[in-house]
Amino acid sequence: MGLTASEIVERVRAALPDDIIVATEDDVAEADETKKKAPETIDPFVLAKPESLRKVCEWLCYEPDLRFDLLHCISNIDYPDRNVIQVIYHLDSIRHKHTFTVKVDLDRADPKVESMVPLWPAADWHERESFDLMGVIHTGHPNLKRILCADDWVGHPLRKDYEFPEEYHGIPCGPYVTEYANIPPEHEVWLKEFEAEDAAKRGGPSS
Amino acid sequence: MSEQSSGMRLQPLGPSGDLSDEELLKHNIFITKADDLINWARRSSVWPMTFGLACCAIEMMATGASRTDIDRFGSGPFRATPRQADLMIVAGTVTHKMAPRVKRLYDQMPEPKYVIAMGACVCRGGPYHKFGYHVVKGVDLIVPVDVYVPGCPPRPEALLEGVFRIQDKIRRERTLYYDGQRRLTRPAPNPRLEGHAGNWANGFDVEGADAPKSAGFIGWLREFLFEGHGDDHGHGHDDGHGH
Amino acid sequence: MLTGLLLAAGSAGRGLIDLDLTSLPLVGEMLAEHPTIAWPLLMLAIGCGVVIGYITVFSLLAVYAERKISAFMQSRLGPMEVGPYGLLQTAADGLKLLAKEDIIPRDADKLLYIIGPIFVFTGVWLSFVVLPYGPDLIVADLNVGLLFLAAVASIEVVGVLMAGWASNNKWALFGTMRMITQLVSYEIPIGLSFVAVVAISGSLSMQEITLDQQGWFWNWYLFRNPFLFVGFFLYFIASLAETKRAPFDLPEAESELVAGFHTEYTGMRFSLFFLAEYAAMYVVSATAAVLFLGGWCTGFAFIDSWMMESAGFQRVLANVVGLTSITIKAWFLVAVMMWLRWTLPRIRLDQVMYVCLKVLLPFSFGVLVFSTLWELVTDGTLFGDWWPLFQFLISIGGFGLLMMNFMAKERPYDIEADFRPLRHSEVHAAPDAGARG
Amino acid sequence: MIEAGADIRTEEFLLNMGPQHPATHGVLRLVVRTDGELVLDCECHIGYLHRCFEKCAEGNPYTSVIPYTDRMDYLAAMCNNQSFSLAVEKLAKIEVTDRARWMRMATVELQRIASHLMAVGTYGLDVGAITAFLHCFRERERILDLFEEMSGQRLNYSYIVPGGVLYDWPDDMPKKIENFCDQMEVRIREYNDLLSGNGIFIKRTADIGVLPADVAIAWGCTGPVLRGSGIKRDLRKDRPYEFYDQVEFDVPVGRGLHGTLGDCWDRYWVRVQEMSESIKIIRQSISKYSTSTGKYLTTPANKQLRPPKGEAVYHTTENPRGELGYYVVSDGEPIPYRVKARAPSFCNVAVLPEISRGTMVADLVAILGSLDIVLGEIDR
Repeated sequence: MGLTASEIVERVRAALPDDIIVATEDDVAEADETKKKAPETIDPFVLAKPESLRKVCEWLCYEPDLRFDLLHCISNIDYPDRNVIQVIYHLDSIRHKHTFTVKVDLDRADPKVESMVPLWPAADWHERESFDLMGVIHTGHPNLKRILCADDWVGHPLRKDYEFPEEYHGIPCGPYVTEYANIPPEHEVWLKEFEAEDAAKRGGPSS
Repeated sequence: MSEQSSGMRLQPLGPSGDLSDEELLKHNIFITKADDLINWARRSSVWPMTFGLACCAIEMMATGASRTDIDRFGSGPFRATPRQADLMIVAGTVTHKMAPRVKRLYDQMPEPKYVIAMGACVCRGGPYHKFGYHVVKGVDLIVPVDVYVPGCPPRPEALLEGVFRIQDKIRRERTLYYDGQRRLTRPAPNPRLEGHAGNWANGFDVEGADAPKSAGFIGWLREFLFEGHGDDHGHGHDDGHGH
Repeated sequence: MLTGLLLAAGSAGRGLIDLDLTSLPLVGEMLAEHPTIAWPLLMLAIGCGVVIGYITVFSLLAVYAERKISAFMQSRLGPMEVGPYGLLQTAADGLKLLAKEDIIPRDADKLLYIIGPIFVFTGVWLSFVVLPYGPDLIVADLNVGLLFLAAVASIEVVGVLMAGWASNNKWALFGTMRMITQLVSYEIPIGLSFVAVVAISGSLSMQEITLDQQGWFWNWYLFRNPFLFVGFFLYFIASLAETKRAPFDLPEAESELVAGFHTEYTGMRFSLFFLAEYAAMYVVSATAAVLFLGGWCTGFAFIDSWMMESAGFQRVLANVVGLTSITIKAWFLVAVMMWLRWTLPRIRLDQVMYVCLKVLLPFSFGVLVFSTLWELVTDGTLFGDWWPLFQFLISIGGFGLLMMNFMAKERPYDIEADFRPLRHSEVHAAPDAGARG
Repeated sequence: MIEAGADIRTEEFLLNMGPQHPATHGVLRLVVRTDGELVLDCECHIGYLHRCFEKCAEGNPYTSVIPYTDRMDYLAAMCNNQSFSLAVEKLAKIEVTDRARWMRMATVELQRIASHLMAVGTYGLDVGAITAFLHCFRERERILDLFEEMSGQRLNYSYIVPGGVLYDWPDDMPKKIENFCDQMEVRIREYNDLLSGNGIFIKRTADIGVLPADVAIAWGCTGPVLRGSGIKRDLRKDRPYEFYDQVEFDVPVGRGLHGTLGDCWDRYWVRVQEMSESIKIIRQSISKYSTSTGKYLTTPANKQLRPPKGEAVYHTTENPRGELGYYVVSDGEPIPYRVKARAPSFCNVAVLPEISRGTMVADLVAILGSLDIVLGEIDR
């Protein structure tokens, strides 16, 4: 096993003190009150400044004894109460077998962050998904368009204030299609007719 | 519906028609037998289309595999092209992105065609009914469904039963015989779609579907048998086709 | 019934049974007025009818057999419910296809779209004309029979080209491209195999080629010399490609091209392709039987001589025996084709061409040259009358040695020794009985 | 790689493969630019099965998210259950008994075999060997029988829940699993005879779709796809969860036996070997299970879990298709605040355009089959 996450946090704090906002519990106490949230004790992480995310990631990617060569996942969380969209980069190192998390808080009204595609090609689809479902704009992405939803889909579904569509291209959708279709009477007649015929064929009333 | 398709409509061969009772009897004895033969052939070889969308597709494959061998009932050849398929087993969740393709594939199939809605998602949205913004809540909003097979996913036996129900449906069909009632048993139009207008899902054009313009041999035979017996009679509210 | 029809056709053609057709007014008049034209025309009509019936019945049976064989290989049952043991399954399929809607795509080239399948079917259908089924059972014993066979096989290519192009479908176009590449290329090794046989028989007539192989089975061209023995396998492989059977089923590779060149075809038009495919299987198998396996000869000298000498009713019986003989041989080869189809993966287009141009072609040339040389050197009677038997043994022995060498070398890898992670002792007698079922 | 002749003027051809195509394993759509049979470029279009897993997970209690995880990778539902359960257990600090852990391990490895059987079988189907597919399915049905006995379901089990497993095993279950293992070992040899050792199969797969290790890592490939490129990475070894550190098994990697390292055959062969390894793990788990004690479930099945506020957990497990990660964020409510799934196939299929350029259309199908994708988890 490589380094533990706490050790990596220390390394990052030492190397890039100006580029990270909050990393540990102590930092949280000092951090800006608006961005404060309960500390996460299970997975240590660093919270990078949006403008220096690329720098942090590059450092993590190329530092010889860290060498995070595998971008595992890009997650994102919508915090409407804090007016923040958080983008989370889960990094992994195949070489050193350790794992780490980098977070970045973006403004909810204009969530823009630099694309990580030049560092990890794997970021391509993850960032498209992040744009599609959460509306995060990854600047510099070569092909930032919807990936999961249909191309003319409206809205970013994973935002907490997403409104379900009423209708999409003439198909009623959403959870409110609750009136069950009235089965036409002739359909029932047909059904009964058929059951009688079937029963007669099998020699007795159907059980 | 349209003016062109009305020419294919058949006059009911009843007392109101042009034929006398004896002629009618003569016609219909032959026609009924021919219908039975055609129906036997159709229900004995219901070729499904490989239309696996999600989890249910695995159970659809299992239905074709060794244990529940669907080939026993003549439905073995899963055709990849809609042109050669009789039955569309919509197996898996239909999403809004997929919906136009489902509709198109259905349109590409030749008559007579049948649809099995396999699985809860296809029937009604299934587990994604409440929060699935991208999920079509039932494939019957897109294509007319003949048989619904519930389950998540349904067991292969359940799908087999669905195919049997399709066969039962075919057994009751009347291709050549016409008594003023229904001929092909198409599903009724879906009331859930009322009030929703769209560019490709606004109701079903099943009006001309049971008497297609070029119905091959059968179309020719029907034309031959009922040549000159009046025009459209398929608009009646009792045949279960139109709105 | 089928046998009877064939018999009637063949015998009538030979003038064995004196059909009194003059009682039919129209035909009688025609025969009386134009005897030289009308009789052959009538015979042709009967022959065509019989051939169509034969193709249809054969195809229905072959499809049924294919579905059953595949089912058994896959531990399934196959068609069971339509008719006893599913025997009526393919009849139902055919009738259903007949009753389906006939779609011609809007953007298709209508004329070509319609005549494509007809061309394909015609190509195969014409091949039946020159196939001999018995001493007298042949629709037309052309003296260029083999050439005719090779020629009409090419009609199929044209039909497929029409069908695939006219469909205006990209998959169909892909299938057509593959089909044409494959068919045109594989005609060369097939033609060379024909020539190798013709060089020995000295005749292009199918009937004469058959008659040349009378007597014991070591007189068959398969065992005529060791090179023709190889030639048979070359022909068989090439014929697999010619009929687009696995592993050469690229034109209709379902997992790659949705349904290949007949993607857009529905109903009866599709079933014409279907019929043609199975009929082509029979044609190439029967041709292989004629060229290498003695055709309608039984392989037993006394039966063959009786067949040739018999007359009257016995002659009819002899024709039945001949028909049975060639049918068994052809069906055996068809069954092998099905067996291969459900065992082997499909090869790629460049590999198809590789097999044709770099393997089959040089080998076919080799077969042609060396079997001719062998024939010149030995002159057919090196050790007197028993020479054919010696040749038979040489062929079998040579092939056996070759196969042993091949098996020793070409074993892909030793799963047990090298790569299998489990030790041998762990695979002790496992209760395997329950796994079936 | 084959190059088109420069002197022949050809026209490019845009081929739309899917979303309904027999080779795309579901509803993947590939827009392929071809020159004759050569693939010049291809582009993946996904989302035709976007079933809004993450939105559904935000609306359901923790235990009710389990059924949605089933439907993500529907060929390996047990593994998905396990992965999510482990994440929630870590989040809510739930203890699981040894016995339940051994049960989980055995079921998950059975599921891995079932999933690989499907992968191997459909791969045979892709290259045209139909019989192998049905033989694989026959064995898969036997595993499904075992699962049905455990959980009552055939495909989407929802069997592994936070706190253990949902139902206890019947008494004869260990014996049945042992029997299955005995048979499976023989069957693997049968598949090797039928498919792995088949000359045509090797010709179709060896040297095709070569995925170099650095490309695989850069594109985030994991699981058999990464191991097929020769990298010995398996989370069961590298970051052991459950009791994987207490069992003995090997991590098979591609060795380029029939061609270049990282070709389709290597990926296929890794899966075949992993089946054998899984049998080893199952045997050990079963023997440990028989001697272990404890309840099969520590929390009541319908209990509403309330993990502490503000905690987030990213837990990864080794799925049959690669590394499945769940990022679960709690805000102290009984329903998760956010669940993000890192689907292995999602990353694996992204590499397809990279490795399919310059191959033929038939190879494209073979490459896609060797990546073994499940659209349920790609689109979620």
